[in-house]
Amino acid sequence: KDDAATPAPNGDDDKEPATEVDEAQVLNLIMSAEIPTMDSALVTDSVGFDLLNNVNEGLYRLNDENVAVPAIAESEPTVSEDGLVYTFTIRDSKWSDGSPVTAGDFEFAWKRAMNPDTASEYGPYMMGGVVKNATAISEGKAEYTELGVKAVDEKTLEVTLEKQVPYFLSLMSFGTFLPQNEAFVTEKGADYATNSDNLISNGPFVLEAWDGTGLSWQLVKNDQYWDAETVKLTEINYDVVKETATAVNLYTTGEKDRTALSGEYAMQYAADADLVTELETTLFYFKYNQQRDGKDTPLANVNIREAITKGFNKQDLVDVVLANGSVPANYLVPKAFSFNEAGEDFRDINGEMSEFNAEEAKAAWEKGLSELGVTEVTLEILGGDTELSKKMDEYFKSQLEGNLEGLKITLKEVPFAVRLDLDTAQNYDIQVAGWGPDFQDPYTFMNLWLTDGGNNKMSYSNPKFDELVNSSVGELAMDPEARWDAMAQAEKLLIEEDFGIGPIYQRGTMSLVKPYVKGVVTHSFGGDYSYKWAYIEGK
Amino acid sequence: MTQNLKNLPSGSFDRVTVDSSHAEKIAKPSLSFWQDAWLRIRKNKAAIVSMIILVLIVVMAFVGPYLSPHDGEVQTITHANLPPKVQGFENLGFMDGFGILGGKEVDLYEMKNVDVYYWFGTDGLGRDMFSRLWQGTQISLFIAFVAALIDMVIGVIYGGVSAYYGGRVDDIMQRVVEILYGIPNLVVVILMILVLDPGITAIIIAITITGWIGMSRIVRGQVLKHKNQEFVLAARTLGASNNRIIIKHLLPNILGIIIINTMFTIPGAIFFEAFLSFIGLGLQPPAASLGTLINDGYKLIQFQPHILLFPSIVLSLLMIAFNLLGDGLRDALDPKMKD
Amino acid sequence: MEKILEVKDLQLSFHTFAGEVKAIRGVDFDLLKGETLAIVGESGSGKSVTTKAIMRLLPESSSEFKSGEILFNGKDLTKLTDKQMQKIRGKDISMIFQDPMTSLNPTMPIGRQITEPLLKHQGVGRSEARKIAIDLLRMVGMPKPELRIKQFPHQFSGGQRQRIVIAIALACNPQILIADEPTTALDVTIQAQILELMKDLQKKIDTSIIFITHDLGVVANVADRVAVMYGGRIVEIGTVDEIFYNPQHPYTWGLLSSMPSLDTAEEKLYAIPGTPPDLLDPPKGDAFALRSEYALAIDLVEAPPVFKVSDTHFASTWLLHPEAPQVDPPVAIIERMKKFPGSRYYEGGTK
Amino acid sequence: MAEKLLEIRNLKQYFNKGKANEVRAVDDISFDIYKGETLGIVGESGCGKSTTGRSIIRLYNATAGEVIFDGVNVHGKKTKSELKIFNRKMQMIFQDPYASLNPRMKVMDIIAEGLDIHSLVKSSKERKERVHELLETVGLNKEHANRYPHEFSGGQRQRLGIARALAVDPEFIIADEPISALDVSIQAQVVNLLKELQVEKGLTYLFIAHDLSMVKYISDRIGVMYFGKLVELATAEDLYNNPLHPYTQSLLSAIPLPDPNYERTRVRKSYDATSHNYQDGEEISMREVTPGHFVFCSEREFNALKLTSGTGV
Amino acid sequence: MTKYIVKRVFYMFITLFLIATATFFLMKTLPGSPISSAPKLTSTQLAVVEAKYGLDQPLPVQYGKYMLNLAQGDLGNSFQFKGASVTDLILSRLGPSFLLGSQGLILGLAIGIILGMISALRQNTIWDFGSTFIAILGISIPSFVFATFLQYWLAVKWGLFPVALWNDGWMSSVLPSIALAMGPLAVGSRFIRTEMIEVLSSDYITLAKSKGANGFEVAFKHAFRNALIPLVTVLGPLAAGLLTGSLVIEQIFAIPGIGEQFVKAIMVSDFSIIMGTTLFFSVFLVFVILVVDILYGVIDPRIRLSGGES
Ligand SMILES: Nc1ncnc2c1ncn2[C@@H]1O[C@H](COP(=O)(O)OP(=O)(O)OP(=O)(O)O)[C@@H](O)[C@H]1O
Ligand SMILES: Nc1ncnc2c1ncn2[C@@H]1O[C@H](COP(=O)(O)OP(=O)(O)OP(=O)(O)O)[C@@H](O)[C@H]1O
Ligand SMILES: [Mg+2]
Ligand SMILES: [Mg+2]
Repeated sequence: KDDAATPAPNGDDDKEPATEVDEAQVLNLIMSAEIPTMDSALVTDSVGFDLLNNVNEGLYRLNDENVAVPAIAESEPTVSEDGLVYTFTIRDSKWSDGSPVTAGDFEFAWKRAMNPDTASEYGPYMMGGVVKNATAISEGKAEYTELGVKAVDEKTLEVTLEKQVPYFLSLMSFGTFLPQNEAFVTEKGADYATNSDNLISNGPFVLEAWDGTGLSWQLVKNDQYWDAETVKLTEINYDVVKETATAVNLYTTGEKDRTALSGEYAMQYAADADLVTELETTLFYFKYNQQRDGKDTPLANVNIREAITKGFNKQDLVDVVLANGSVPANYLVPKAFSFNEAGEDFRDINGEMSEFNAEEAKAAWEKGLSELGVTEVTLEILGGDTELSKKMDEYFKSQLEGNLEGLKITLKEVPFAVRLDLDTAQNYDIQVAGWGPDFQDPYTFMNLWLTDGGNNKMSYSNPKFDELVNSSVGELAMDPEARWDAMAQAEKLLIEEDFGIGPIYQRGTMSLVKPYVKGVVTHSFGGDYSYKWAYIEGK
Repeated sequence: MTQNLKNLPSGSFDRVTVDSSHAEKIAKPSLSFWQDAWLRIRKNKAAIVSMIILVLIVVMAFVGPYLSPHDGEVQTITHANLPPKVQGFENLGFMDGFGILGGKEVDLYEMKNVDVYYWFGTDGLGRDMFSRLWQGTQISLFIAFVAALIDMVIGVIYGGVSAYYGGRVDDIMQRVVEILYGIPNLVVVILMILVLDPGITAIIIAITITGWIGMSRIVRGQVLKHKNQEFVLAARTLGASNNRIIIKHLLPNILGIIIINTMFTIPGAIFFEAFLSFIGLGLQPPAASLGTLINDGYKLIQFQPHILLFPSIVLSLLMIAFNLLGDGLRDALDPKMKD
Repeated sequence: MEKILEVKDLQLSFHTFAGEVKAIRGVDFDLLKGETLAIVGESGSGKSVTTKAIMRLLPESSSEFKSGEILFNGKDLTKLTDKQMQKIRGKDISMIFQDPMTSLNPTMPIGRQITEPLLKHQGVGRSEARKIAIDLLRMVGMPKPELRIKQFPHQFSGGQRQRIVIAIALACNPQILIADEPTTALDVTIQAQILELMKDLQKKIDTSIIFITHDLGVVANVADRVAVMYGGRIVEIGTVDEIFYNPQHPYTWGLLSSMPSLDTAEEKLYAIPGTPPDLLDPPKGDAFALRSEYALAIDLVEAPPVFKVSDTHFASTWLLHPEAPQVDPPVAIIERMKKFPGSRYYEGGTK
Repeated sequence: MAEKLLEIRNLKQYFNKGKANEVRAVDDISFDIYKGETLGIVGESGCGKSTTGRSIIRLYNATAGEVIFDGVNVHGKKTKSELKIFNRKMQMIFQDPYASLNPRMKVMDIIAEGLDIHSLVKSSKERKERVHELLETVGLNKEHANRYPHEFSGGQRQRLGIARALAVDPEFIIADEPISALDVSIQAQVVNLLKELQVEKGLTYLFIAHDLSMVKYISDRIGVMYFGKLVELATAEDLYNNPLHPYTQSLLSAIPLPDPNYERTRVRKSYDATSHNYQDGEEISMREVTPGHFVFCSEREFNALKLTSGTGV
Repeated sequence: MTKYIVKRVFYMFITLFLIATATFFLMKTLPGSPISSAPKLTSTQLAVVEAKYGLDQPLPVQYGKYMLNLAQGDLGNSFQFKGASVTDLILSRLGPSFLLGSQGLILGLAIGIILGMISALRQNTIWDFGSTFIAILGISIPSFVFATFLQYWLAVKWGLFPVALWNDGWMSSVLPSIALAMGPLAVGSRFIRTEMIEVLSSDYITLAKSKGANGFEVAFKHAFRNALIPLVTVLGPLAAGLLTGSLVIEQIFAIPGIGEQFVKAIMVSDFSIIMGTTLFFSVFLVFVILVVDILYGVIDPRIRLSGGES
């Protein structure tokens, strides 16, 4: 049992005078939302994944260069001939309560995530089509115990795949594939992971002072962690702050070490030495719904889609409206996300497409209108109800209406859940949507647009596109180069020819980070940050 | 007590007959209740100033957007986030186009190469705040007036019927009110807005859904008070119908209080709308109201105070003016209003 | 007998938004030790204002003291500071108001309301004050005072409340008790009890009373002397017999004859026509002239001085001027005068 | 005496009937009112005088009993038009000169209200003339028609109230303490006016008051009420000179008169309701002790009274 | 009195029953379901989750269950917090809200009453205008604007108080309480002013003066308590308003309060929390109204005995 004295929840650490001599390795952070759950089978949100990444460790972990490297797995697994069976050897390591981490913990966790009673969302989603029988289980055709994972012995884990999955190892760092201690989980039952007392971890940190729903919690260094030596921070204090102004004020007064900026704040701090701009791998785009209430919408016309795609100034949008380090997106697969064996960015290979061009947009618009035989079109933009979405929507409205004569835009701004509802019902014209990757492969963006894909919901369908995308996980699965090429073609098809979606921007974040915060690693998927290597210096 | 009397002119002690009807004469000019109230109001400086301010704001709400050379809906994205600049103010130290950027005062107009004037600056999408402010005022006023009107109509009818018919009817109607009174109105409003399609109508419905209760209580109290007044009994002994009693006797007598109460519900509604904007349940953009403008602005209080300042001033002026006018009216119309 | 209070040429105005209300336009009278002086007069004639002026209870913001002196034991009350005045109020001069329903603080037990002046002026302790309060309540005829002292005003009937108010007023054995229509709001039977009580108590503590009322019956019952007010002035003052049986002012005549007497059956009552003067713009001359059938030409020009009728009887009407014509008062008054030895119509011996 | 205009039979008016706070404001009273007379009702505050008046004119629906006006029960089921006829024949004058006139209406409209309701005038010119006429009847003039009630003094207002009642040419007027809120000197104006009108128009009055001298002056007969019951009813003279019920005696003895000599000798009698010592089962009702003089008493008391008053006559 | 309370409690339950019913059905008509926020669920998986929350049953059954649970004080389970009990969720957030609310109320009323007294006692002087001005400002500036000001000036610029968060003990509650106090301050001062002026002109005050009471005694011993009475009548809604109104303040100061939670629940359509909080607010409001009614009797002895109907 870790005997590091549990710090009081109201720890006023930054007032301790000891800092002068031996710098306190304490980090104070802001979160934008509460932790809904710490159960790796149930987590769906970024806060949860972020924390899990720091308190737990899976077979693999993204290292400080964002490369998935063996972690609890002692080394690279052995892969069977046909590429379907992966055998991992488990390293000697302990849970924070002192019990060993075993192969059985993985088997238990993964199966638990597939158990319908757990009602996990990510389990079936992540494992479906990857781990053997996962799809069948989620369709109710097989028992969850039949999942293709097996602890051969304490130290050996054998995973059988459904088919060849080129990106399988990169999944192993993802939260859903984390181990869970069976004894502990069973003991806690329904209360498991609902607060920091009902949780044990095998990662760099232990979660403390979390009551399950509160706005503050703490990460404390896990002495039982196998690589505890590397971990320098002793404490990370979190508080949930939803108002940017408040967050910035907390940063200014030195109570917090990092804060995200938005809009006008970013502009104000543009020259600030503390400003850190990071490009995320989340992409935002227009979904053009081609069929609404069983009838074709004007967006079924490719020229109309083209006109809208090219009809607004993305540069101004990111510079003035968003002003948060985002960049205009003229593509589907984000920049700085996926790289081929040679380390080349997919983006650099496939280039930009369908850039803003008022002239072309106008031409396409007129063509589209005449094809439709109308002079005026009214379209609804469905967006989120956050401050920023609203502002963005206003911008779209003004831009599109200005550039495309005869277009009238109405705005509908609804909470996230409602938007998803409307999306599922395909009850919208244009939707401002976004997607963040679940694993480090372009496929995570491509498969969205397969005909009748679960996330398509806009009646986009192109057999050629389907064929290309499917081949990348089918016959070309083991041929990285050809795979890559197929996906590049598919992207071109979607963006440049079909204008199936209209890319808007790739999200960036601007934050103020105290200069004494060092070694924080930002990830492009899964958890946002790793603090394993972080430390304080020069405070 | 001297009995020393000076000489008085002769005839002083002739008896005179005074026309006794002379003594019935009323010397004061005839003033109706409303004229009298007006005279009182006129003495109340705060109320008069408030009235003038209100008239000005209402007028500006309609003509304001046309005074500015810029359209409030047009986004000139290159002109975003400009501070106020007014012709002739260049050297006055305020409203001169200088704003804070990165902690320093700089002429943002110069920096962005803007050679037009935005009197109240621009917002984050480069829209003219002056026009937007008055458009917003217009919408806020509209919401408030309509909501107050609906509150008034429902409240007066409900309270009036309840009190006038009394007995069982009153019992039941008051039980209903008692039950409704236990509902936290803020929550109801939020639920209503969630359920309805967001927008002006939703806001108005939400504000009025419990808003009328206050008015109905007041009206009920007043009707109860008046309906057994002797002048109403007199009308009844003369055979006046219920309609006649309500229209000729009750309504005119409670009108004052209805007006006063409305004077307080209007600012309440304006304020509530602002509050709804804060929790993200306000108007759908690009429509603006004082509430949405303030909500946009308050976060930027440190850097772009103008976005918050002007709508806040207008809102506060409206609130203050309505309240002071309400107070003035209360003093003038009903010095002893208790309930 | 010694004069305990002298009011000399009191003039007082109110400033209202309609203009200046000249409520008191020169009031003179004095009060003797142990006597009851009744002030009668129409509503608005200035009775209450006069007494409130003595107590200095008029709103400072809207009332203006114009001139005059109010000598209490030779001290001019108008010159005292607020502090000094507070020492006199409730101790030397105290007051009872018309409406017993509203004159008691609804949220304070009556015991505390009674002991308040005691604690303030007599310097007695709480328990001592409580004892006195119980005695006072017993004195004003409240049954079970020990229990009732803890109760609140709303638990008492109107008559009982007026008794409590009287107990408060008498707590410090004041030299002057001002009673402003203390029985108007009460029923006749209760009124009779209260009047008897006041007379009893007066004898016991030998206080002087200024008693304001509309009701001439009550005046006849309680008063030693009577002052008749009209339009902000005292138009006639005299002993109760002088006023009732030998009235000189036409207004007093009107007042007396507008009440039917129980034994005569006049066909028509004598009614004073018209309405009281508007003190915002008081008429020139005699304020009553416009309503008087005895008006003289000079009445409309100049206000009459005060004429002495007897040592105790003064009236302010030109009719008393030696040059004025002899007029016959209304029949009912003549009937009254017949009973009064000093009057013109005295028939002698009836008494 | 003349014919009965109004018969009140066992009238009861309870408020909040059946509840804890039930008030028996009028508890089973019966009396007649003759054409052309003035019947006075006296009693202390809260004894039910106003309620009696208001029940008679149907401002309240009587709990029980009948009010027969010209042979028709006022409280029976009535159509609107039948009710309107009553409303014309019966009118009321109220106590509070301030509360009884609608402050938001001009005198013209206040007085003409009855004319409008009963469509008694054809043109606005006629309406105006009629109002002017009524104003003159009550001693005011036509300039007053365009003013608002608050500009009038109490006496004037009370006369406006009378004019309003007169507008519909009633036969019977209930005057509920019409003078008690007025100054002594003004009271006479109103009383004189009422008397004059009675003669001129042959009106019948129910005159409610709580002091006796004015009632005696104006009334032919007087009823004394005590706690919702009528305890004595007699001609005015009779009641004063020979009060029989102990309550009446106490009431009379309590009233101060504007006559110092009388006051010096007046002795007050007090009344104690328990002094009757009524036994269970004793029937207490109005009994005619001398002709026209009714007293609310038991058989036992009746006999005793008869004896004393018999010798007295 | 007991009878009266029993009667009130009975109405209380009707009110709550109706509110529960209304919110339940309102929630069911809301677009968007809390589960659909998990876009990655397959339909079978969805069915499992729906079953877990009982959403697969017909509406009347769901309603019946909900009401039954409610009767046992169980407000259901949160969607957002993966099945956490709403009752617990609300209880865990109650502390800060309650502290802020009561501090705000007490502070606001105390200052408001003082301002109101000053206004009334110094009517039409500069003091009066000053107090009135402050009171009207209190209702004229939206609380979120005021709170932002406070945070920026008192915390960031002058460093007198913590900027935000709930971890500096009592100091953390100062600024939010001040921000919350503005409403009660304004209401309190206006009520007291009007009422004081009215009371000061009443007969019993004149009588008190005629007893020789000085200005202070008149104002505080006699007038004050009477002037408080009408203020008590609005105390209920005022207190409830603070609790609900605190959502703005809680969000700005990042305080783990019930209002903050409510806003979040709205954003993510967590019906259970929305319903539970609504109901909780109602219970609170109804309860406060009842308490205030009883309090009313304490302050006003006239109500105490006769008990009941206002
Ligand atoms: N506070 C005041 N402000 C203005 N005018 C006042 C005030 N108090 C009294 N008055 C006026 O002073 C005059 C005398 O009033 P006062 O109260 O003395 O009459 P009163 O003789 O006591 O009458 P009542 O018999 O009705 O009590 C009246 O015209 C009245 O309107
Ligand atoms: N509408 C009512 N509801 C309940 N009780 C009433 C109502 N009207 C009168 N009462 C009660 O009935 C009783 C008789 O009242 P009423 O007004 O008839 O008395 P009154 O003799 O006219 O008294 P006053 O001399 O004061 O006018 C009183 O106790 C009164 O409180
Ligand atoms: Mg007076
Ligand atoms: Mg009455």
